[in-house]
Amino acid sequence: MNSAQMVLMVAAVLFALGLVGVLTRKNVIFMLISVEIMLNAAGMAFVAAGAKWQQPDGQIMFLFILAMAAAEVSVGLALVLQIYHQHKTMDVDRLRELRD
Amino acid sequence: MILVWMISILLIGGVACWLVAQRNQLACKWTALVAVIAAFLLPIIWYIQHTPAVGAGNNWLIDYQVKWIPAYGIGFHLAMDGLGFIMILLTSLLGVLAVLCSWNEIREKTGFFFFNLLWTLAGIGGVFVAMDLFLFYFFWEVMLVPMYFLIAIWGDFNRRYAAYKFFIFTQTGGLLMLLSILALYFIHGQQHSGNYTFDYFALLNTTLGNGATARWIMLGFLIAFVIKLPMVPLHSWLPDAHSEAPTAGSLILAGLLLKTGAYGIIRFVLPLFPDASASIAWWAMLLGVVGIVYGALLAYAQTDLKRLIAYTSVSHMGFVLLGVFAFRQMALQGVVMQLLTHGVSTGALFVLAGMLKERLHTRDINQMGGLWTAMPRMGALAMVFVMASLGLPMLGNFVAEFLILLGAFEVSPVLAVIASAGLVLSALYSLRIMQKVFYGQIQTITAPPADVSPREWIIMASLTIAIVFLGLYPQPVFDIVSGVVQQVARL
Amino acid sequence: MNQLLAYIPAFPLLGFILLSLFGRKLTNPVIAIIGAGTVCLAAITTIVLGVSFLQTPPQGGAWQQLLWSWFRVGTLSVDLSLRIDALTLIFIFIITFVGALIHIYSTFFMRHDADYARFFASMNLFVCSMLLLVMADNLVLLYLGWEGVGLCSYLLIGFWYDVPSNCRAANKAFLITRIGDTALLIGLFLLFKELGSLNMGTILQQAPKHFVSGGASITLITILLMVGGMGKSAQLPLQTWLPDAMAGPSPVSALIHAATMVTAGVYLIARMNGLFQLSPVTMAIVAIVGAITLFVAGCSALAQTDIKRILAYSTISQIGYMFLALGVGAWSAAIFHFFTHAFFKALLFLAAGVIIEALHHEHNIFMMGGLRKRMPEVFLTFLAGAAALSALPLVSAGFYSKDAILWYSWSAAGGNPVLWLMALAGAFITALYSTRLMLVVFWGDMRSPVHEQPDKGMIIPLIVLAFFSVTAGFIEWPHNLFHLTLFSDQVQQVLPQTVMKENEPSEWLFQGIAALVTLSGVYLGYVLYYGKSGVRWQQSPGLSATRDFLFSGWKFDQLYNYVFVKPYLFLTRINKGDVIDKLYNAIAQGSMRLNSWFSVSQNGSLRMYIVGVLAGILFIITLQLLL
Amino acid sequence: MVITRFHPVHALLYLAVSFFSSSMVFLSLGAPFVAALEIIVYAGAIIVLFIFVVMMLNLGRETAQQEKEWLKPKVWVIPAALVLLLLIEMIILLFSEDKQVMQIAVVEPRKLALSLYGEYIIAVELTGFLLMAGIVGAAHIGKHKKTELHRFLQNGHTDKEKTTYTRKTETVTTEQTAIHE
Repeated sequence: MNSAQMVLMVAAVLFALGLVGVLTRKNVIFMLISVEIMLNAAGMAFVAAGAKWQQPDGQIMFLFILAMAAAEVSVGLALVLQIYHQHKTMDVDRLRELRD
Repeated sequence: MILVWMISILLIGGVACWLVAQRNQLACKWTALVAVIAAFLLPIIWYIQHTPAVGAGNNWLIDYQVKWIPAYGIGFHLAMDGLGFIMILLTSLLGVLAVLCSWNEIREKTGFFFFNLLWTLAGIGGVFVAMDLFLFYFFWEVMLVPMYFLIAIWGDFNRRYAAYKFFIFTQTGGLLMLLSILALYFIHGQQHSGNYTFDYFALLNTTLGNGATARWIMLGFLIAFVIKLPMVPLHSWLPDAHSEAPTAGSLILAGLLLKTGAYGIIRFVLPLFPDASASIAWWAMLLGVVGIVYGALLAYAQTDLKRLIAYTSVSHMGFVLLGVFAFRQMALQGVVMQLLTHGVSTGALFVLAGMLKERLHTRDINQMGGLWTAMPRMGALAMVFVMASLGLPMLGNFVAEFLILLGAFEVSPVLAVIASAGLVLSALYSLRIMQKVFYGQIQTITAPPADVSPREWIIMASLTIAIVFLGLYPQPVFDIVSGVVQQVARL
Repeated sequence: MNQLLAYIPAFPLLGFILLSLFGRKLTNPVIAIIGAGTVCLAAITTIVLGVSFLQTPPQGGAWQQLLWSWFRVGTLSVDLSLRIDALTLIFIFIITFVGALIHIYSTFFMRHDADYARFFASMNLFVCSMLLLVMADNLVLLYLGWEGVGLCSYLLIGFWYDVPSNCRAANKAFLITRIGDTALLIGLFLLFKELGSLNMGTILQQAPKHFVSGGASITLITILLMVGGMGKSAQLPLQTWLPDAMAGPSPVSALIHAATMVTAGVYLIARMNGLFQLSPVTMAIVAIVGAITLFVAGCSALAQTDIKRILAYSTISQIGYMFLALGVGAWSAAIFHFFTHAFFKALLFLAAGVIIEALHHEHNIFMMGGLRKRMPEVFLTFLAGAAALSALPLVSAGFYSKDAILWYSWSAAGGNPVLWLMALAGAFITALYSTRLMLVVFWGDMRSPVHEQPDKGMIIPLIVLAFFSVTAGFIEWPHNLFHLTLFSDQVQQVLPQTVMKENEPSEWLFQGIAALVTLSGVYLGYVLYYGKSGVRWQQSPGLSATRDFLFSGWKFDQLYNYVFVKPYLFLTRINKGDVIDKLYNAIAQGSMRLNSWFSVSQNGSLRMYIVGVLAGILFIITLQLLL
Repeated sequence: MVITRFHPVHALLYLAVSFFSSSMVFLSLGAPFVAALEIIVYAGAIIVLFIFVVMMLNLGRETAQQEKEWLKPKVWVIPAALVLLLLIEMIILLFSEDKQVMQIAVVEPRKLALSLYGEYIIAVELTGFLLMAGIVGAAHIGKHKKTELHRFLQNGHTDKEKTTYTRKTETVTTEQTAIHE
């Protein structure tokens, strides 16, 4: 048991929690927040791996994930705004337009 | 060079039509007409200049070759022999007629229609002269896609279904052919120490023998071509496509597109895989005969005029398959003749069906009847082509079918006899057309439909002259293709 | 003289082209001149040719003219080339001469018809095709003419196309003859396979060397050719189309369905005599078919009430005689019967046409009657024709030809007492129904008023034909009566001489019996029908049933209907939608079904997707863990 | 805690806590630059972004009420079980690896920057494009869509949107600068 493995475990737990969040919440905002957690977990795993091999690549990947997360959040939240204005709800289950 | 000119006239003409149509519909039609007439005159002028060479049945009258993508051994190689010349002539003739017969029929998106029409024609023309397999495949696709649009946009009520079916069937075949082409390409490359090429003449030297590989590759080509032909279990796209397509579309489908299949078999399957194709010859002939009888049976049952004619095509194309795989000079000459005469006669029947539909707004033969009273000229014209379709001597189809059967009889008397029985069945369905449409009491309540207009006269008269000429003096055609046929028959 | 050959078919062809292109713009007299004139020109050409043929017979007994090479492929070479020898000459004489008379007649007969031009165009085309048929020097060209006459027959039977039954009759005629044609075509293939040529001269020359007499292949070939002939000549079992074919105008029945086209089968067999002689089996079959046909058709003629159907069945029966003669090897007798039959049967049809028109399109003989006084010219000419048909001794052409056939059917090498008896019975029946026809139509009470008297133009051809019906027989006398054999002298340049049995019985005896039988037939008819109208048939149920059976032509139509037509229609109907197409549609529908199953999962619920992804990941990881 | 809160703002606060702690983890892994970025971007920019949205949409007590109704055991048990399974498997996978002791080495920002603009230059540029696309996309989506609206949904328009739009762009730009520092 070393620290990298510990960190990876933490990352896995975080990822799992994020996933549970995405799966259980109906509110789009909460889902987005959960996605952020998952992304963070993934980044953490990268950094841990990078540290394990003593390479900067892991951190670089984290940077990219960070950038991506930022973009995703901005677009996602813009969509949330639109959805809320149009549908007056945040419930994903009621937003199903592809239904059957 | 003339071949390049011909194809590019059609391609450019098509684009020009599209552009012009934005301004003026009539000008667009004239542009199309001028383009197809130019494309028709080119080979004729060329023929007049080179008559002795062509008539002697020499091989490879024109050979035009430039590099296209040399890295992969792809060349822009066009060549024409007697067979190609005949098919080009048929293509350009029917092209002119197709433009003429859609003169009034197409009222919307005229420009795009003529664009598609001309591009299909260009593709067909290209297929008949491309001597590079990659280029061949290219033209093969060029003729399919515009045809799909012709059916899907200007077709009848059920056009979507028909267009999809047409496309899926032919595309399946096309992809199989592409696979086979690639397989052949690699096998040839390996055999000739890395000399990878798509050139037809180079590939002819590939030795394949009669192994499983050869058989599979051959089947890939064959399936593509017999779908086009069509052979019986693979024919079901044809009635739908034919009956739903606009008149010009049906004309081109029946007159030309089906011929590309037969052409492909004669040009590629037999020379490239002589042994492999000989080993399946009997089965192919059997399927041809099945096609003859089965198509005739189905044709008799139809009530939709265009569908009926479409099934007669299935029946007639059975003769082609029978003749090709008989491997006899006579039968092959008959096949070439059948390609021509079927193109003319069935094309004419489709044009007639189109004219009737324009007047009566129906294709159901139960709602027609007694039309001879109203349209004696059209009745007489229909009689000519109905008789051609049932193989009356004096008209071209007889010569073709006679030679095919005569050639096939030497190989397999039983099959030839069954095929001859198909002639009786052909009489059944052909007479049904006359009886239901032109004989009997006139049924239309409204004013009787008008007889043939001058424009239609031109179309029908040229087809009639062609079919009678082919029936009474077919020798020039036989002379022109004799070189090719002898080569293939020797295999 | 060679160069004239092409003109004979070219004149009618010219007429056809002119009439079909410009027919609608021309006035009736012009059409009549073109239509009848071209055939008359052909007839004149024929007569000129014939005279010079008789005066200076050509080298080898035939003239030939090559028009152009039709097609040459590999070893097959087919030319459009014409050939005239004695046999052909007889046929083209009948075709053009009788044809010209019928054309003249029809210029008057059809004058009220709107489609005057179409009628003459078809008639001209018919004459042209028929001429090509008999003048062809190879079998492919013969087949061209063969199909051409079939086409014209179809066009003319269905001439009044607005009546559905006419169209059905036309279709039936075309289809049934087409069956025979196809057999003929297969025969041609077989011949080509065996001999490598389709030129008649070559075939006849090489056949004896190539085939073993009585061998399987020659028998097959000849049987196929015979079936072809049977289709065109309406012999059993392909005879059912001819009675229905009477739906066409009367001149058509006279020209096509009595004088010329239906004898094409006779021509074919006579022309291919070299082949048929090599196969005794086929010869016997031809004779038997002929004998049965003449009897069956004769019986049917007895029961008919439609004047034209009586004549139609009688035509079938008379062609049966020709087949019988061919079968027993009496070649020249068959051709001679064709020769006389053409005159008297054309005459009978034309006269029937006059009567029918005069009585407002009344076809039923029991609605006629008493016409002897009202239409004396028609009566006299009809009498001449009927006499020839029933072969009244000495005074009619029919006697000479039919008597020869009767005689040969016993005494020729292929002859047989049974055949003779059948032929004799046929002769009796013929006499009976001819008498019945005469008596019912011309004697008794007048049941329909005569609506108009025929034109002179229609009577003249009748008189000419009547003259020939009486005198045409005089060019060939039975050997024992008077040795004059103008006809067989000519014919036997082409056809082999009839081989007789040894120790043949006396010909006198046979002539006596034949004459007696004919006269007794006439007498029986007189007894049965004179002064009464044939109501007596209905009185006995047995007789009535027989009459119905005969009336329907021995129920052949019904038989075919059940054996061929119904199953065919059933087959086509059930498969109208194309089974194979269904298969593809099933594939398409299967994938659509699959699609709809999958699209349930495509429901837009985000969480479902994620669960799907999760399940996939779980599955993969579990898999890795377990393996 | 983040995923179980009913009130969005509470959840966001817990999220910030989570980010801080993971930042500490990074620091302990020898990645100070990343730890700093984590705080600045995640805890700073992104959470601010969320909070803006929450404020704009005026999500408050009734939302929390709603969430309470939605978050029933029967909703979350099955996913949670599945995820638990996944977690177990992942941990098993982690421990099935070879257990070598890891040297924790500090990777300096300098080294990071060198390799970032060295071998990963294309990826950096692509990320730039991605952010650009994010900006443009967010701006486009946040725009007034009067004409393009689905006909069933046209009632949902309010005046609020104008303001939303402007603020949106602002936030995105701040975030961009944060990243490119």
